[in-house]
Amino acid sequence: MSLLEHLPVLAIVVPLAGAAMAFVTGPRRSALECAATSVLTLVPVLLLAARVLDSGPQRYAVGGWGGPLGIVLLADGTAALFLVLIGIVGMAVTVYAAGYFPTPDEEHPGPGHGLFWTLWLFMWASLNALVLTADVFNVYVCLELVGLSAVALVTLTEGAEALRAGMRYLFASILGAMTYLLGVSLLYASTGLLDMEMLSSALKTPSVASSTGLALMIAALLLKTALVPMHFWLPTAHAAAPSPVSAALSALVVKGSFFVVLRLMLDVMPPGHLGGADTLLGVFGAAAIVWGSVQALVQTRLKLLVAYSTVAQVGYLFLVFPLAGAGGAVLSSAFLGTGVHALSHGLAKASMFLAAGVVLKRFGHDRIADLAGVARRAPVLAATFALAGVTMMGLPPSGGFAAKWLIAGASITSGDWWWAAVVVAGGLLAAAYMFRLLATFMASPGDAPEPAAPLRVVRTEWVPLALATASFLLVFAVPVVTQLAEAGSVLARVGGVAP
Amino acid sequence: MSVVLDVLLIGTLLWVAVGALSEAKLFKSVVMFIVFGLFLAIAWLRLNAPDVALAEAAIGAGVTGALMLDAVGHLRHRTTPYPTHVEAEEAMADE
Amino acid sequence: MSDRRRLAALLPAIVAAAVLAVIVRAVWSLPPEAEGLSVAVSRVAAESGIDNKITVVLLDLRGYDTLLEVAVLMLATVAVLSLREDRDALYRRISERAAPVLAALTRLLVPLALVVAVHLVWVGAVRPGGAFQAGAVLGAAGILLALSGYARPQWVGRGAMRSALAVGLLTFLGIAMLSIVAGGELLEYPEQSRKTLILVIEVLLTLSIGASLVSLFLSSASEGPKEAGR
Amino acid sequence: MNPATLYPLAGAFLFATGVYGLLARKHLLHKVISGNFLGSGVFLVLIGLAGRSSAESPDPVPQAMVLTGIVVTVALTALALALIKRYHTATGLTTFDPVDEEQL
Repeated sequence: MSLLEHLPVLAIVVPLAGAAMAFVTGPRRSALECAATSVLTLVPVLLLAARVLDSGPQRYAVGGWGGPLGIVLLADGTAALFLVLIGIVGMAVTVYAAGYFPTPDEEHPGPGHGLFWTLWLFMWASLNALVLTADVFNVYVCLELVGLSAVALVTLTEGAEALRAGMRYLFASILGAMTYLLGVSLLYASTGLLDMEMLSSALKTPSVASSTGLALMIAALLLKTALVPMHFWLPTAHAAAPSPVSAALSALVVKGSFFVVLRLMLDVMPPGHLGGADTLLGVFGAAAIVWGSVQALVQTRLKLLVAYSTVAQVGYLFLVFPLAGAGGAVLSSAFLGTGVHALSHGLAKASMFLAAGVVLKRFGHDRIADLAGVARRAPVLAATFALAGVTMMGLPPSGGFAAKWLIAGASITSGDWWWAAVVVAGGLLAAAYMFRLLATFMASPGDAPEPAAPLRVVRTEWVPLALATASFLLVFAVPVVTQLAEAGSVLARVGGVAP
Repeated sequence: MSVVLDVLLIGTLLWVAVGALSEAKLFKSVVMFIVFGLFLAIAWLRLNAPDVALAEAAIGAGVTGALMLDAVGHLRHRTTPYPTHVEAEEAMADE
Repeated sequence: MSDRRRLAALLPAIVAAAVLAVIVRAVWSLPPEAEGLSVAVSRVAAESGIDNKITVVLLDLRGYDTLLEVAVLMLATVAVLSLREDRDALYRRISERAAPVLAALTRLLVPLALVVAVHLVWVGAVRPGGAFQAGAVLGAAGILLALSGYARPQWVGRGAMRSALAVGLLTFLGIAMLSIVAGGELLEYPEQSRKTLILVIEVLLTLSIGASLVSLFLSSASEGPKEAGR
Repeated sequence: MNPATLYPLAGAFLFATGVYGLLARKHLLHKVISGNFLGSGVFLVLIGLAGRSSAESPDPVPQAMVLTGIVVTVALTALALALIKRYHTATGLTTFDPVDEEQL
């Protein structure tokens, strides 16, 4: 067996071993260890994506068993897309964090006694594991790993506010994980299966218990994805976390649980299995777009604005479900749009949170009203927000534009034009909150006292700029994303993307 | 006969659970929680799951109980004077 | 205001009742008999020579779950450690001296727990028992030792303590990778040595689960009144 | 009445109790206990329903899942309690909202 066939497990085992090693080597060397592990994790991820592009979905039976008794890892196009997103943002977070946290020494080992690097590698490993698994119980274990690492990373920020946000996050996470497991137990009781691919054929004859189980699992995942109205825990947690963590939470963690919803709704369940659930998800998504944007518009602190923008942008991801029922070209266009949106929002949102971290370090606060004149003092920062803003608004040539074009197009083709209206309204609202922010940045500082020197310069402030540029130019990557998506199970089923 | 036993066991289990949550005194709550764990271990035996019963008694009641008792001890030991809610909010603003 | 408070008090009850109704309906709808995977697992268990089917599921069929679960334990310990207020306190002993009753109880229970743990691993292949349960018993015994002041975690050097916490996960990962080197898939055991390998893993896993539970408790336990600590 | 449905129904009730406690009880320790009840409720449903097997011993897969679940739950509980203690040291509070603190 060639090593290439083990790529799925390497993408999980490497960061997991790296996390344990970063803990053993101790705070002073763990940053270096984490950087090395990040590179070593990225290699199997990129190779795996290339392999999926080349020869289609990869299956890996852990322990050599396969379903129904064993656990299968499945790397199809969708999984590869999310793995690449996690890889790119993950690498960016590692590099940025090295410049963001002060260089550790014996007295000051860094946040959480220098344990950031260990926790962060645990999170990366568990996100990869979550995306790759094709076993509904294994998803539960992965969700717990992601939740535990996320809460621990949020509370690395000193102070009561972060502790409170972390506890809210933890309780929401426990409720979500247990509801998910309850769903799994009903599903297992009714079908005797845990393997997703086998479930998908068994569910062609649904029962009350199997449908209830799936509904509970999806409801739990919505809580974890922070879809309105279950978003209450997200803004404070994402805003209170240290900025590199906020970036990972908003760009990746929320997408991880969404990925499982996507798997369950489109791959595991036959179309229309849950009655009106797909429409309901679309309605929640639309509500999220409007409510999140309006909240972002009235925030007075930068990180809260960015966090509410995540609440809004998560909404777009859910518009695929009401459109999926139409099948054919509508489904493939909506699905591709969702993939592009996940990627472009991931890059842009990570860049905004990382840039917000630079703001905090440089000016000592993130009160929007007091940030007039940032464009003159820190042009790199302003450029980052401007480029990321283009993606949020959905203007060409950004990834946000491509995503919204595809989703709105699917909506109009299907005849359910109101979803397109929501997309357009969301873009306008995003323009409103981004212009409000950028206008403040451009304004003349007035009589605000000019700080003599920045509080602290973040050496890696080019990282958010690079991410924002990537999201700005993402439209040119759409052909590759299309190819990847076609290697995914859904599009393979409906016969590829229509021209 | 065995059904009567099951009903009694389940009744006790649920009664202790509700009791643990409605009890205002923390120490009593935690003790009821530990008792709950022990009854749950008996339930696992009734359900032909001795492996789970062992783990429940050692981890569910034992380790978790010890952790909770420790937390009760910590919360009793007030590190700061009892805050009014105005003071508490000020403390949070300072953080 | 009072209306809002009343609604806020009512909402949890409504949600809980709805959840209850949904589950009861689903449970009620299930057929009275179902095999699940028990027959298939029995077949594998018979082939492998390990009679305790739960051990077969945990360590062989779904060993990957168990690997991730060891990661959960280590992650939780690291998370709890990151929350400690002062770094030195990580290595401070829990209590100055044990209450006499607790000490006597410890002297009685800990040797008993050790015997039970060894017994559980030993019989785990044929009867109830195995790494999880033995590890749990071992962990409970360790906590008792710590509570009564017998275990003095402060003698553990920082590097040694870190290694002890990570060794469970690293060993498991190592064994998993060995199976790849040997030409199988991750966690695939060669047919002729399956039973031996599973027993070896059980012993290691028992120690690592026990150690993780103890360290989880030690790192989480209150530092006690500051003035008594030093 | 068949114990195969009796225990899952008890599990359902326990889960609902946990949901209620998590949402309605204000003290953070009560919320942690509620979270544990959620877990125990699910475990009762899992193993209770596995008892429907006609073979002499019940389906081992749910039992293995529950063993995993018990260990995960204790890990979560330890983190929750560590957070609560740290929060209490920082603020003197044992609830999210200082207003509730005065009513306890």
